[in-house]
Amino acid sequence: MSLLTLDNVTIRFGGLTAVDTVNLEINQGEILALIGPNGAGKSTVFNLITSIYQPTEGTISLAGKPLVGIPTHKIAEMGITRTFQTIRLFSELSVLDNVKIGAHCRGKAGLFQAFTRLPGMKREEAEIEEKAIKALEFLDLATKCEEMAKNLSYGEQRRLEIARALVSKPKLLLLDEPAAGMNPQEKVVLMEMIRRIRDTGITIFLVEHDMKLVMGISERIAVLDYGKLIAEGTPLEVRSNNAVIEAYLGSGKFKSRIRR
Amino acid sequence: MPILNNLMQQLVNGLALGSIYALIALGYTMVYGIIGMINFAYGEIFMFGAYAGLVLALTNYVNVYVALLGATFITMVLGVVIERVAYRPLRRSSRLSALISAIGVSFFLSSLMVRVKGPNTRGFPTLFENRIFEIGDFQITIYQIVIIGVAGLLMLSLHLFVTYSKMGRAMRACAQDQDAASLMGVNIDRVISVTFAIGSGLAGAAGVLAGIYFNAVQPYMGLLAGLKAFAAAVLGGIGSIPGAMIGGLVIGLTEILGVTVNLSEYKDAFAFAILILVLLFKPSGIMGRKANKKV
Amino acid sequence: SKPAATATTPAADSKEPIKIGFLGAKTGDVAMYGLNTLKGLNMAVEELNKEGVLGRQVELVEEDNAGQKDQAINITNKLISQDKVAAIIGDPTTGITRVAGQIANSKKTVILSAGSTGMNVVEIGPYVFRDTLLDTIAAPATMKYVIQEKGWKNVALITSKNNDYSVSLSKIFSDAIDANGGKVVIEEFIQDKDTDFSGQITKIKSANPDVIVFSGYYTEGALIMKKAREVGIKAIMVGGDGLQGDDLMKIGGAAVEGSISYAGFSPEQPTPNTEKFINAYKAKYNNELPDLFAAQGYDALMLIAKAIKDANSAESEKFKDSLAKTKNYDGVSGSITFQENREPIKSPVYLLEVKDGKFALLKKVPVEIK
Amino acid sequence: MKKLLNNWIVQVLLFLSLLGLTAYGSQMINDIIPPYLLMIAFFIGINLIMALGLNLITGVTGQLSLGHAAFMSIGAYSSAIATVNFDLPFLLGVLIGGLIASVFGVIIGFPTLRLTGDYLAISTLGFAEIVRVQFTNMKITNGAIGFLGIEGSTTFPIVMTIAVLMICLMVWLENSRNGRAMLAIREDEVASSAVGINTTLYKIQAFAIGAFCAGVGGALFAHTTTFIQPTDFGFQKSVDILSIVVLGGLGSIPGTIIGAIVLTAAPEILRPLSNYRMIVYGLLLVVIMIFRPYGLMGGVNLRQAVRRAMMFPKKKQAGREE
Amino acid sequence: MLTLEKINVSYGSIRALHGISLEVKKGEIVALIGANGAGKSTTLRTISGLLKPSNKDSRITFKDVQIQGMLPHKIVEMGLSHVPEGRRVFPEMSVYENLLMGAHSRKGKPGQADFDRVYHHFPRLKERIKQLAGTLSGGEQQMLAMGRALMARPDLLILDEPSMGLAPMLVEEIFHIIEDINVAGTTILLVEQNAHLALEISNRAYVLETGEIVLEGLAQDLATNEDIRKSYLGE
Ligand SMILES: Nc1ncnc2c1ncn2[C@@H]1O[C@H](COP(=O)(O)OP(=O)(O)OP(=O)(O)O)[C@@H](O)[C@H]1O
Ligand SMILES: Nc1ncnc2c1ncn2[C@@H]1O[C@H](COP(=O)(O)OP(=O)(O)OP(=O)(O)O)[C@@H](O)[C@H]1O
Ligand SMILES: [Mg+2]
Ligand SMILES: [Mg+2]
Repeated sequence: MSLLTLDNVTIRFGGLTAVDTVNLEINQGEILALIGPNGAGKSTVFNLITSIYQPTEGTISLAGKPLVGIPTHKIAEMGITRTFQTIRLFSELSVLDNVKIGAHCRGKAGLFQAFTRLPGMKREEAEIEEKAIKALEFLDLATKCEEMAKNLSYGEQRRLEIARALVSKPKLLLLDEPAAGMNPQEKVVLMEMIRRIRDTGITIFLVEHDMKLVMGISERIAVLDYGKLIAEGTPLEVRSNNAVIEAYLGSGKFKSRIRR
Repeated sequence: MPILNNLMQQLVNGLALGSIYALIALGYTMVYGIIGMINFAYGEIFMFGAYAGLVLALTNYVNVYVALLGATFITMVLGVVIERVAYRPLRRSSRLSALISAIGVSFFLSSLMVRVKGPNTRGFPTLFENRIFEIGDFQITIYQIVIIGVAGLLMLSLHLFVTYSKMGRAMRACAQDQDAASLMGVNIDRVISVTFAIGSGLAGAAGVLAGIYFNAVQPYMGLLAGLKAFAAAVLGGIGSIPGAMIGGLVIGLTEILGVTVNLSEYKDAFAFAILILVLLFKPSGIMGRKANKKV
Repeated sequence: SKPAATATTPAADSKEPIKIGFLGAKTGDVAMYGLNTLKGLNMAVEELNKEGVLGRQVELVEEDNAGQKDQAINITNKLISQDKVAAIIGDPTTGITRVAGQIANSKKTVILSAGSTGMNVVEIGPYVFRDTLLDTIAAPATMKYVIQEKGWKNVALITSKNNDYSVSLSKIFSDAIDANGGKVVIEEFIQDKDTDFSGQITKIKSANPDVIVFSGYYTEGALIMKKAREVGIKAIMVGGDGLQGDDLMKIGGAAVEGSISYAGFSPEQPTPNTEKFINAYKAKYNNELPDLFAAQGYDALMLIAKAIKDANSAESEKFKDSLAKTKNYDGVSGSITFQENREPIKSPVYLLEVKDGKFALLKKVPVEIK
Repeated sequence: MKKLLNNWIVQVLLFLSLLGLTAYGSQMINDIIPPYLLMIAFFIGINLIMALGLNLITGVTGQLSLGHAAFMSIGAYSSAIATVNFDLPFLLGVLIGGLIASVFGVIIGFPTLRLTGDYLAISTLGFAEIVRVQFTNMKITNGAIGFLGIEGSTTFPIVMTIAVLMICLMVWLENSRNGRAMLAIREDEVASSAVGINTTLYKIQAFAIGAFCAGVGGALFAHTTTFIQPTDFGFQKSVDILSIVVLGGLGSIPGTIIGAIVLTAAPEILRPLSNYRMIVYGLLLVVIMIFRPYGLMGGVNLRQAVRRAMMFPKKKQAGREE
Repeated sequence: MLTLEKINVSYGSIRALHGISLEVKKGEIVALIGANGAGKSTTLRTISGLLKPSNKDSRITFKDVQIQGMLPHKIVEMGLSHVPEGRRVFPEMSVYENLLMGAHSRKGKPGQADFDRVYHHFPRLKERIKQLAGTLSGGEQQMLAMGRALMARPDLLILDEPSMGLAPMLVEEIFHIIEDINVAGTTILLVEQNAHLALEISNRAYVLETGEIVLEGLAQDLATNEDIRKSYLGE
């Protein structure tokens, strides 16, 4: 069953067509990867889905409900959250607060509750805290609760972004290069985490350049080049697609040209 | 038609007033664009320049050009010293900390001037003969011509300097990423000092010219000047030098326009209302590039 | 408690000094009024201390309110409760006097403003005084002269809209213009601290008035006239005592020649008392001529000293009555009489004209005391 | 015991009795403390109330506002009109002052929230100028001449009670879902909306509440000075309040309290310096900022510090029980 | 060419480096590998003068001159170029201006030969000469960052994760370019997460773990080391 549908989506920045009539379906419960050369328009697709950009043409819908024109914060409420390619944490706040804020759209308390502190609000706060700590434990960050987000190392910050996106109980999770800046060992751990997240019923849409990771966990892969979809299929199919090899993958057998 | 010739005259008036604002805003926007801080002491440097020019002009040996150059030099030094003492230690902390430090400096300078020169408004001695040219039905004074000319000239040369010179490029690099700039071999401290020197020198020169034009110098004159410069710089687009010029002119013209349409008691409100209105349609100022932050 | 001053009577040394508080701005926008008042006050202190008051020295406690009401409130409280002053002199502006007057009156301490001319000041209560020439007396007299004697009927009226003094005075002027058969042909507004008046002047020029009546202060007055002359307006400026100040000529130069204004003080044709004051002032302050505020400040302290002597007590509760009874006091800024309601009547009204860069006496208009 | 303290009814009762005590205490204080010091405390309280509002806007939500004095003046004038022209009771007047200011907070909020950073700053400044010019030209405010005849109804217990109440509300707000959303907006707007925060809504909330505080402060100010003029609410006033917030430490409520105390008292403490007072005051601002670049309480996490201090004995106790 | 002795560096109370010593000889490619947060970037930032060691007995020499405590621009003038983590191009400047900035430390204007050298390695940049750097894609920005560093004609080039966020083909391309640059006479110190490739092109390598050097040796030897294969090559 298709959860998210992109229908003829196009966006232009001035003269540049960053995403060009893309049609794509993401099925409930799968891990779909989007790959492509730098500047192909992958992050832009994420920005379109989350309404940070509005498409010049085309429609996007989540389980039949249209997303175009709906403000970003509503989209999170509808069940799509994301991480960013360049990390965007609330850097001066604690790790725990970062994750609690992630649960914002599942909370109800308003100003009245804030000022009256009725038991209902206390309960909600306790629930949020519990959920947040669980998410942190899941991503192996529980020991860093009180740390300021900006003091975490790069890899930890990436995981914190995932934790923040997770607590909102999304239907669809968008991960933009989650493994960037991680070493191979850490990538293995991350792969395992992504798989476990999927197993809790969350659909995953992933942008990543690390082929080992992409090939290792995705069920399907879509390839973008100059804003156009040039291939779509299982990892095996994509890996052997000539267009993809030419535009993106390369030989995969780097050899020093010199000596050593 | 009297209304029409009035209107032409009012346009000239607005242009002259706007040029003064532009003149003050040029240095302001340059420092503002590069250090990224709201330099509230800028108005006081302007005031200091006006006083320096006044004191020099009152000594018998000095003519108008020497007074202008002298004041420029004095404020250059003042600007560099202020940056060293009050801003440099705060370079890596929040912008608002630097803002408060700047407010402190501005209190300091204006109160100091009250102590030294008294609170009274001073007139400027006549440094050169004011002449009036009649063109058709409206008049333009030589002071107005000088102000408009100087503002335009400075705008052009400053723009060329910042866009094409090596130092100008280094300044822009600092504005965008100080660490990266230092890795290119840019001496950050020197660039910022030079920026402050030029900006403050311009403030000083503007102080003298405004002093001559309005014929009034006063220890608290900096506050209003600083606000107008701030408004002009933001209206034009932060850091944009042609923008500062346009912003200054727009504010000057709307103030006069307010008077012309019989709203002189609402003149300042009028100018700010236009400012807000423009920003609502162009949230990064008239010449400002849209903050194109890629997500 | 204080080391003995040299040449005074033994009795004067042995007693506590009489403390007088000064409330005024030494910094901020209106600092020049405060600072000039203070100069006059210091002269008065020096003079009084030659002989002492009730055998005691007079000591001035100066505080700067920077022209702000909250600071003025703090200072008034401080002066009364901490310094225990016998009386407060200041503030020269109406707004702050109203605020400080409330407190001083409720704490039963005499406050004498040497400058405020607006409404609703002495009404606050029996402890609130002022020694200024009231606009309600002087402004109509001036308009009568301008319209009837000079025959300038078409008036351009300029008000500084954010200046309470100017706004009140414009009202009085405009009533007086009507009463004397004149006509306001154009009304324009400026703000204090504006420096550019080209817009307003351009409009005034096309209204072609006989005279420009400006109710604000001298700085703006001078700048307005400079601009007016620049564009070829020939009419002269008429205004209130806000135009009093040598800076009018220093800034305005030739443009303010002929300007007419009224004042409760003039250094010209001085009475012997005034002449003495002027000479002493010039000696003390670098040959500078005293202005209205200095003279009124001086008079303020002298009035209080006299009241203290008359009541033989430095307690406000006692000397406020003797102060209220002051009649025809020969002050350096004219003769001062407090009416029933403590509102001062000063005589004469000096009409002054700027001549050769100086205020020259045009006419003395005596004021009748009813 | 801890559970009992957590019950909000108990908290309210405790709070009320605390208020009672403050009120009673301050009645006594009235007799003991000289009026001069008391008056300074008055203004500390009023400035604190206004600064708490600005702290919410600028410190917590990260929206630089240079026009706080406008909200203050709106509160001052509307409360004065309420008590003088309409004979309403003082406290109701204060409330009205706060509410009307808060309405204007929303009105200015909506259009200008498209703007960020310095573009917002200059717009708030412009708004404040427009408001001031408007008050200068209105009949009911009596223009530049000033609004006369306001009752001096503000008392020390009232100021302190409102201040304490505001502090409590602010602490509660900061530790609520709303408060966290505001903090998130300060840190990163794009990321905030991506996690479902309606940034416009919370910015407007911040402006509304912040303006309310300023309005209440203005109302108390008007009923302290008994006479107000448009010039009382100039740009300088906005700067003064901003200085309190930044100098205390952006976003820190204890910092705002300390900032209000330091900056309100400083001009008075510096009185002995006489003519050099404002010069030194300027230097003081510079020096404090240089030595505490993040404000007096910036980077100090009181709650964490307290928690740590409390944790230690608790652990020991737990050990003994086992 | 470059030596570090006993370097300690702290961020506030957090100690990031504990007594690092390492050496880069003329003409070499030296790799520095390690997990996230090990202190690799910190080491590079300390070399180029952006950070200061906290201990007195530390020593950093470049071309046998003590450079510790010198300001970054001085060090750059001596012939060291640093391509920082995250590219850090000047977003509001054109590609051309960014390249000019690269030559800032040199006296006089850079010649056409300098530009040609950059365009030879990165033909893409020549096409985009007028484009604002901020609107380039990630890979293009990375090329620009490298090209900018080359404009300074450095004797020593230090690179912080040049392959991060690049498409696989570009990663290979970048590593080839690094080799070319080295062959043309520039010494290189390379920080990389992509340890495979880093070890492939390096002469020698250091392994950093929580602020300490735990292993050093010839690149080939490290590439076959069991521990390394496990913890850094993910095998
Ligand atoms: N706000 C914008 N304004 C102008 N151009 C933009 C904007 N956002 C993206 N682009 C352009 O759109 C193209 C696609 O960018 P995008 O960030 O989606 O690439 P990507 O596939 O994520 O690449 P990478 O793998 O390097 O992250 C690029 O050429 C980029 O310069
Ligand atoms: N500005 C900073 N303030 C505080 N701590 C910092 C700062 N920068 C780095 N650190 C800490 O110093 C340590 C080393 O960081 P560094 O950036 O050098 O790691 P790295 O090896 O480059 O890691 P990565 O592979 O993630 O880039 C980490 O624990 C990090 O959290
Ligand atoms: Mg991307
Ligand atoms: Mg790193």
